[in-house]
Amino acid sequence: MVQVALSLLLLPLLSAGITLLFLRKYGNIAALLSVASAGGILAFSSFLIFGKDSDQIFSWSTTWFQLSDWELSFGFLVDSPAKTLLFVVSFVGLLIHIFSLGYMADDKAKARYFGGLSIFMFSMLGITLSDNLVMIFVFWELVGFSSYLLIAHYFSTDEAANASKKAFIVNRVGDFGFLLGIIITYWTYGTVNLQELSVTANLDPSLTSTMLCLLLACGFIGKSAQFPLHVWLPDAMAGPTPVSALIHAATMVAAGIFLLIRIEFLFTVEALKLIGLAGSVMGLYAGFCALTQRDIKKVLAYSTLSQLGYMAAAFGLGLPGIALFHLMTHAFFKALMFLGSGSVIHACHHEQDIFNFGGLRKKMPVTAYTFLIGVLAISGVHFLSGYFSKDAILLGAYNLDFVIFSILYLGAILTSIYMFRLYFLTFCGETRSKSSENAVESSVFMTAPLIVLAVLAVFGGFHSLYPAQIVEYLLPDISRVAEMPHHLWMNILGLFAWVGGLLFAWKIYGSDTQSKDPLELKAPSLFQLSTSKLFFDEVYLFYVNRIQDPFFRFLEVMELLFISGLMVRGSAGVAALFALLGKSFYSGKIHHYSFWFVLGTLGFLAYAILGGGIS
Amino acid sequence: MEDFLRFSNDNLWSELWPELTLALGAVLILLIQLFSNKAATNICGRLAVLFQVVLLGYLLLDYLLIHHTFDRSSFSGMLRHGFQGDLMRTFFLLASICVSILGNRFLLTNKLKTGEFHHLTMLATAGLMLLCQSANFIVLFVALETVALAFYPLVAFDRSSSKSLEAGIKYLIFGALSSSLLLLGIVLIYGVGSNPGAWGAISPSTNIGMDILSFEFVGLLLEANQTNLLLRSGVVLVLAGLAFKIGAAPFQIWVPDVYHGSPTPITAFLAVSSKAAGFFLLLNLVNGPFDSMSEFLLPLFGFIATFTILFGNLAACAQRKLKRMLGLSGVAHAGYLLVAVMASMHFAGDSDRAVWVIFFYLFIYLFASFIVFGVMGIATLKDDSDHEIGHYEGLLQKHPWAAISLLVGIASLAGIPPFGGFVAKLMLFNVAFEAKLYTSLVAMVIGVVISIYYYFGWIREICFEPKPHFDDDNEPIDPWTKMHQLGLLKLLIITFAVVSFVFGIWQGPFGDAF
Amino acid sequence: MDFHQILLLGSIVVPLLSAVFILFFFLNDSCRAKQIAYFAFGFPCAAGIFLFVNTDPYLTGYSFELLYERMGLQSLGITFHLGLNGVSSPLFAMAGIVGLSACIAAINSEAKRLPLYLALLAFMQSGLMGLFASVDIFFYYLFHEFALIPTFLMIGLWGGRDRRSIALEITIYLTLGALISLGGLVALNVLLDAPKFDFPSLTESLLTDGLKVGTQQKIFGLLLFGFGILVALFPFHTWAPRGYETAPTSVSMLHAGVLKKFGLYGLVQLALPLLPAGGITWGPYLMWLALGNILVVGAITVAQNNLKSMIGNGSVMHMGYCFLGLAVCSSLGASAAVMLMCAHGLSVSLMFLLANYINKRSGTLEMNEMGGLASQTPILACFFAAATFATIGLPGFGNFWGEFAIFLSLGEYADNRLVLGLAALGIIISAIFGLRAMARIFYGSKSDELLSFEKENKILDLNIKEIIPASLILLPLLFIGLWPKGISEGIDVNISSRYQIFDKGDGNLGLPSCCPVSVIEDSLPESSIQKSALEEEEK
Amino acid sequence: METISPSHYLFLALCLFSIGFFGVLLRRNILLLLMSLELMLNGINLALVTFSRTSLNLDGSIFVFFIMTVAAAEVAVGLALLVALYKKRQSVFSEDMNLVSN
Amino acid sequence: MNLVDILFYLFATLSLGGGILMVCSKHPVSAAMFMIISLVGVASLFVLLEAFFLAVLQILVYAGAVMVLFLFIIMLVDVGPNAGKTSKMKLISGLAGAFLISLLIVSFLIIVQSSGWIGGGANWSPIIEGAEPVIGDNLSFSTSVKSFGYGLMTKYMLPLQISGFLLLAAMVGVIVLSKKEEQDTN
Repeated sequence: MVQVALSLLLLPLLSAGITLLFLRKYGNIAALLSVASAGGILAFSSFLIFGKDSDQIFSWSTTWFQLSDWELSFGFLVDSPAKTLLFVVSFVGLLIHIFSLGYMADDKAKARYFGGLSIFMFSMLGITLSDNLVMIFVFWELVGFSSYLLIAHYFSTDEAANASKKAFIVNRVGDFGFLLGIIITYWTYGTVNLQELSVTANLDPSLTSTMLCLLLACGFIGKSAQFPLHVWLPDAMAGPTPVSALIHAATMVAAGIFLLIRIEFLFTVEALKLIGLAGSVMGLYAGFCALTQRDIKKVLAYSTLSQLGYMAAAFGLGLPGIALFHLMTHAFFKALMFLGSGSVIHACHHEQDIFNFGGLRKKMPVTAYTFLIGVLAISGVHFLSGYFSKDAILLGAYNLDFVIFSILYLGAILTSIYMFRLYFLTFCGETRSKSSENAVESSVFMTAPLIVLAVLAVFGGFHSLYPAQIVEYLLPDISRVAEMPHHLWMNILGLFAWVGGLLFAWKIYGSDTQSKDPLELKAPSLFQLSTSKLFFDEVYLFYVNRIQDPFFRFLEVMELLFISGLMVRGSAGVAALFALLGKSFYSGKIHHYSFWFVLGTLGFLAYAILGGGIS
Repeated sequence: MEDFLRFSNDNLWSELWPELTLALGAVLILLIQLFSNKAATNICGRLAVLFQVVLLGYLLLDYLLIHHTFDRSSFSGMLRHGFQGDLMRTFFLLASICVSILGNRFLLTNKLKTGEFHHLTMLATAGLMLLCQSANFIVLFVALETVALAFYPLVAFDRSSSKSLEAGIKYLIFGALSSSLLLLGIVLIYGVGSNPGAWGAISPSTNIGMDILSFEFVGLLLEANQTNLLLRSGVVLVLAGLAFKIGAAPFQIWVPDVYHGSPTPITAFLAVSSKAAGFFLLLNLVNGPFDSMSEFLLPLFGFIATFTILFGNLAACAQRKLKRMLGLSGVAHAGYLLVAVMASMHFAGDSDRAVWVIFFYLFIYLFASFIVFGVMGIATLKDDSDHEIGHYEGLLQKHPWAAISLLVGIASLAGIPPFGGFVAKLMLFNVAFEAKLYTSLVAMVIGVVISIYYYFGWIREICFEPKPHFDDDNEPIDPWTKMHQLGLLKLLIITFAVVSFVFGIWQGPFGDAF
Repeated sequence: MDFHQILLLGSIVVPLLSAVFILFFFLNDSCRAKQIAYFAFGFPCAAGIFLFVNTDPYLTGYSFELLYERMGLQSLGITFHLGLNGVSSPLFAMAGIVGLSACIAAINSEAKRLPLYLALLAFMQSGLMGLFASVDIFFYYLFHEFALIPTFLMIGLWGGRDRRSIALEITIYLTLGALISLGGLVALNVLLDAPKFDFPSLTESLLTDGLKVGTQQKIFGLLLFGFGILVALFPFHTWAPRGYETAPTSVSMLHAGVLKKFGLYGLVQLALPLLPAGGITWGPYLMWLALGNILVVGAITVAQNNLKSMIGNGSVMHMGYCFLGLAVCSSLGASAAVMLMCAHGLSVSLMFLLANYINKRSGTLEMNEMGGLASQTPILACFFAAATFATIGLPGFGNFWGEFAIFLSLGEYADNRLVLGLAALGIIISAIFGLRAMARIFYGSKSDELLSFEKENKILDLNIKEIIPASLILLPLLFIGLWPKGISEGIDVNISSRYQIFDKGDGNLGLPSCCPVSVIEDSLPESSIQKSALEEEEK
Repeated sequence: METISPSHYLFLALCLFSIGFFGVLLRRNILLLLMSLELMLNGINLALVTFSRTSLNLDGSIFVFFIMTVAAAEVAVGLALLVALYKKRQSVFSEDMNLVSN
Repeated sequence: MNLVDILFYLFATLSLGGGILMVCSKHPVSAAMFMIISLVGVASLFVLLEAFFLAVLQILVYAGAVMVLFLFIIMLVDVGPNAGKTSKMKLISGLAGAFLISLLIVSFLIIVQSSGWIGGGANWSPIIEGAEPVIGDNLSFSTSVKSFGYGLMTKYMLPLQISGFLLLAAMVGVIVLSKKEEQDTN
């Protein structure tokens, strides 16, 4: 098993290394190697999931780093949530690798792209398998790094340059808290190993503190782009679309939720409540922002944010299993939609504005229908995958916390509105630009993953269809929710939500639409509010440009003035002054000099007369 | 009559053979100069060097093989010989050889008489040797004045230069002034000492007959009369006289002017030998006759040392004329050495460690100074006094060996590892710390840091590419044209550079001597 | 003298002799000088790595000891004593690696009067190797200064803007620091009166004799500020960025990477284990000064526009972490600081090396005038990204472990948590300046300046001659990052054995209570003595 | 015996010394400066003789002998210097001696 | 007040007055004259102190040789009074000098007074004729020149020889400084 886990981890690293060192100029070989490694990953991970003692938790560790009393081990912990994520990562990962073959076919820097993907797979698997917080942190940073690399794929555009920088720095802010959290956890519990932590935390509940939980949750906030660190994710869409699908929708951002699940036992009630509330608000807020986005990927990005808010809310409600469940289904349908959008973008020669699309359903049917499945799934249409997980969250919220429920429900309505808006604008109606007129269906490398994902988006909600190992962690919470009352009532409310959204979207966007957003004409103030995204970017920009940078420059000037100037130069100046004074004594005149002798003699005699301890 | 004859019993002239040989050699040189034809006057210079080298060789042989360096006295206790005195003899002889070598170059370029120069140099050296062995104030005074009277004409030796003459006059006036201070001090001490009523606790039976002006008696006298104002003033005035010699504040004021005007070899002679003699004398006094006054003198010394260090270094910073700068840096070095003297006063009875530090320092200072002055002596300037930092621009490109040797010399003076100067300073720090002279230590640290400015400012000129000159009208004359026929001087400079380096990492016999 | 000892001595002597050789015989033959230089730097590098591999990490004393009693002043206990221990051997190897890389960079640089340049660099290298190999404190100090003189000359001869005044300023500043620390060292030597002036003997005599708490505090203060100036402790740091900006690449690499570690090495090996009470007294103040390094200098780094001055400021900022590690006075913190020293030495020299490459390709160091370089120089961009991420502490590179362990050591006591929080802000700050530089130099569209430069000069990617020195540094950096245990073992064993003093802690003070080795207690409050007595009774 | 005590002589001697010193301070003429130095030495001589006479010790008197020798030699050298300088500069005033200065 | 006292005061006035006038006189020649007066005054004091040999030496060496040398040089260099160069600075420095010198005299007074010499702490003892010429390592005071001779030739042989060399050095020095330079003639 250890060998399997190790090779699982090393395979993508090896692929990345080989690509980086030898295959920089041979993009196609690099692509194949990378896809092969992704396939290998799937194989190895299924071996890990379904292996011999699969019903037991597999853990193994060895010392990696040791200083003083502190010992860090390099270890694996493959328990039930890990298995779920492992499945999602390796499976979706493979599909996206295959999709990339088509999508990136013409890209010059293919090797760099696939190398980056491999590094990402390596780090993501690392997070999944890690058995302690520090290791998680290590891979946490590494996924950030690979995300940075991949966002910056089109580095010669200023957009990508800024977005990659922003993504990493904002993530660092989250990691800052995470790091502090880990350190304080170590000194509180005496270990960072997850299993030992859970034991200790259960033994002595008094050790837990809300502060600590929130610090650890900072990691989640940064990586999962939750409020107030959500600003990087929409910008991160500057990267290639498959990357958005893999990293910024299906796996990496979800790692935040996975982290929460891993350390669930540390959380206090207050912390959970806070996270739940923040998550639900995020769900609503992101949906609101998504309403008026013109960029197809940004709509999806905000939708991702919103869905991540749902997961956080589920976790906050004390239903980590449901959160993981939604993570899984979301991975399927969101990856599906991103890949679909990728297919569209690819077909339309990198046109991303949805108002320049239209009527693509006829030109690229596979993409259109699979995309529709995704839209339906995310909107919570009954018996599609999204319905199960999302309804479970809503039902749980209804029974556990009504405030959260009402926010989430509003969010659900918004979800279906903006999703159908997206669908209608892109695929229905007439073509609105040249690039979309010339669009043709994408190659099989791209459509095949779409179809697979569409199937999963349809059936992925039936947990009983999955092998037991994968859904082991979900089951208790699913059955807990299933036993909750008001199930029917919730079904009806759900129906209202998605049908209402559908109708609303149809009313506004369904008919013939020009390049201007109809909502802007009908409710301009609302539109303004939505496009402004509640001024978060402006506030941050203001902070960076008007407060941080001037302050730093001010510090520089102060250093120049006080340390360099006053302290260093000042003392040199004083010395120079004395030097000039000393020099001025040397007039070269004998009668001036003899005064020194008189004064010296007088001084010596005065010392003899007055000084020196006459006893 | 027999009473008097008793005194001549221990007039052991053989004890003074190096001094006598040197003095006779000096006379011999003068005679050769007198009776040789003009073309052969160069012979005098070579003969002087050869003579002194042979003497030094014999002296060293004598010490190393025949080895009679036990403490003894002669001339009715007027001289005391011992290992330290012998060491100083070699020190002065070494310095004298260097001065002669430098002098030959100087005299050749300035077309001056060689015989008189070497005569005076050797006489001065003999005087310095005697000075360091004197144990009686009269001998001390007479030897001191002999040295001074040989120095006055040497400083003014380049008669064609007004600056040299002017420096000579200044040196003479202030030398005379300071020797009157010294004399007054001696007289006051004599005044008390000769009065049996003031002897106080000195037991008359054993000491009644001791020579009043001998160090030994003065020591006893001071011990018995620590608070006598007359004695205190005497002691302080004697120290004032010596402070002039070593260039310690506030009697340092003459230093830059005299160094500036005198011929380069004599500047070196003043900087090394004269100063070393002053220090040795000071050590002899504060650890000998003035030992019992240590407690009284230490604060005074502390003040002088601090003031000297800071003044010397700060004033040197503003100088671009090299000789003045070196003079002022010499003042600062005197300050450092004064700290060691203080330390030796602190370790009453166990002062050898500090004394050895001073010896080591002086030797290192000798090597470094002669490297620096030697290279300066190579430069051919219109006026020998006008060495400026600017003359050294780009020396590294023109003459690497000279530049590198000079760098070693400067670095050693500045106390930069791995050169001897650093080890000397380290030992100084060590001793000062042991003696708990914290204030002086702080002053030393500040002083060394300030000194980096002017030393490295010089190094900068030597090594770095010269700044572009904008006024092309007065293109500086290249002083580094006559580099041929250096011979001995080149050998001297390079040897000393190597020695400075070697002492930085391997102290050899000095390692054990402490 | 066995093989290892020959290597140890050789790594100091070979560069020294080569320098002399070049200076005397090949001053005008740059081809021959280059060949000698390869040997002069290759030997210490190989020897350093070989000795590092062969050092027994579980030996608390010194391996490969080499002792010449007759060299040095016996009265001060100075001997010529070489040896490597767990702390010094990685630094020793690091010095060798950076040295070789700097040498290749120098050979590539086509500087005027290359043989002289190489000779001076070899002198410096000899000093650097000697510095970490010295057991004797006098020679440790001497080698440092020995390496400093060439620095002065090289900055002055081959430096950039304002080189004349900056060379002098740096030298004065550093001499001040060196002298203050020398004061502390002399004080130690005098007060302890150990038979030898080296690390083990001093430790031994301290254990037997002990120093009063007040004395320890004073000496520690001297050492701290003396070394602090040398390591650019806030607010004595202003020399560093200015100097590195001006200095030629190889000098910046060696100075920032290796020579600057002198002071920290002194604090780790000497000041903290020998003067625990001093460490504990000064620790809290040091923490705030180190925060000054991290936050203030970090902020200033962000505001920099010149690439080299940004790297210089950044290196000063990261020195703050090392100081933090020392300030907590625990074996964890100290070992972490050593880890960071090793890694930082590599990463910062790599940065300077790459800055030089960038300068060659864009003709400027002002980041405003750059942009979009990555399209032509992908390999350079890769290296620069690696160096940047190493600098800002990405896991996988050595720096991360050092920084992380330092944070960890800070978290031990609740009183330090505020400091911990503030210090951790540094990871954000360093990310900001690192990524900004990356984006401004390599990403985005090409600047006008670059375009006009490109008209005259063809911009090529790194060639193999340039890749080798860069990868020479990058590989060990990755090695430390991926297998930290490789160097942490030796460091840990060595430091833990000498930092036991700090481990008997007293949580009430927020810091371990000082249990000074001394039997003489003059300023310890009575209550704490009683408390410790009570604790003993309880046990 | 007499009302004039050795102290009177001593004080007189010191006054002579001080006046000589004053001359060194005051006079710009190097010739007079040298004379003032001689005056100082005279004061010292007087003190020495006084001490020698008081304590009936001849050593002091012999010391005076040496001092006189030295003083004479010093004056000779000093005057020679002065004459040499005068030939060059046509001045014996200390104001004019500022060639060796900053 | 007996004769010796009167003589003391007379000679003291001579020497001091001569000194002061020497220091203050404008013309160098008159200064030299006052200097001679002062020196003669001191010589007379030597006589009062029964140091006859030294008194003679003082007259011969100082008043005779040295001062004549001075006068020669004064004539040779032909300098008049330092006229026209009186400036404010000179006045100020003169005043400052006077102040400092008076401080010096005051401190000398303190020293002399406090050490017990004034007020007859030590007093004249008569010279014992025919006493031991040598007491221990010291020579006893004597008015005879013979004692001087013995002392110089035995105990002070070394300093005497050194002063011989001293005079040689001075002589060579004077020659160096004043001999006509050969290159001038060439």
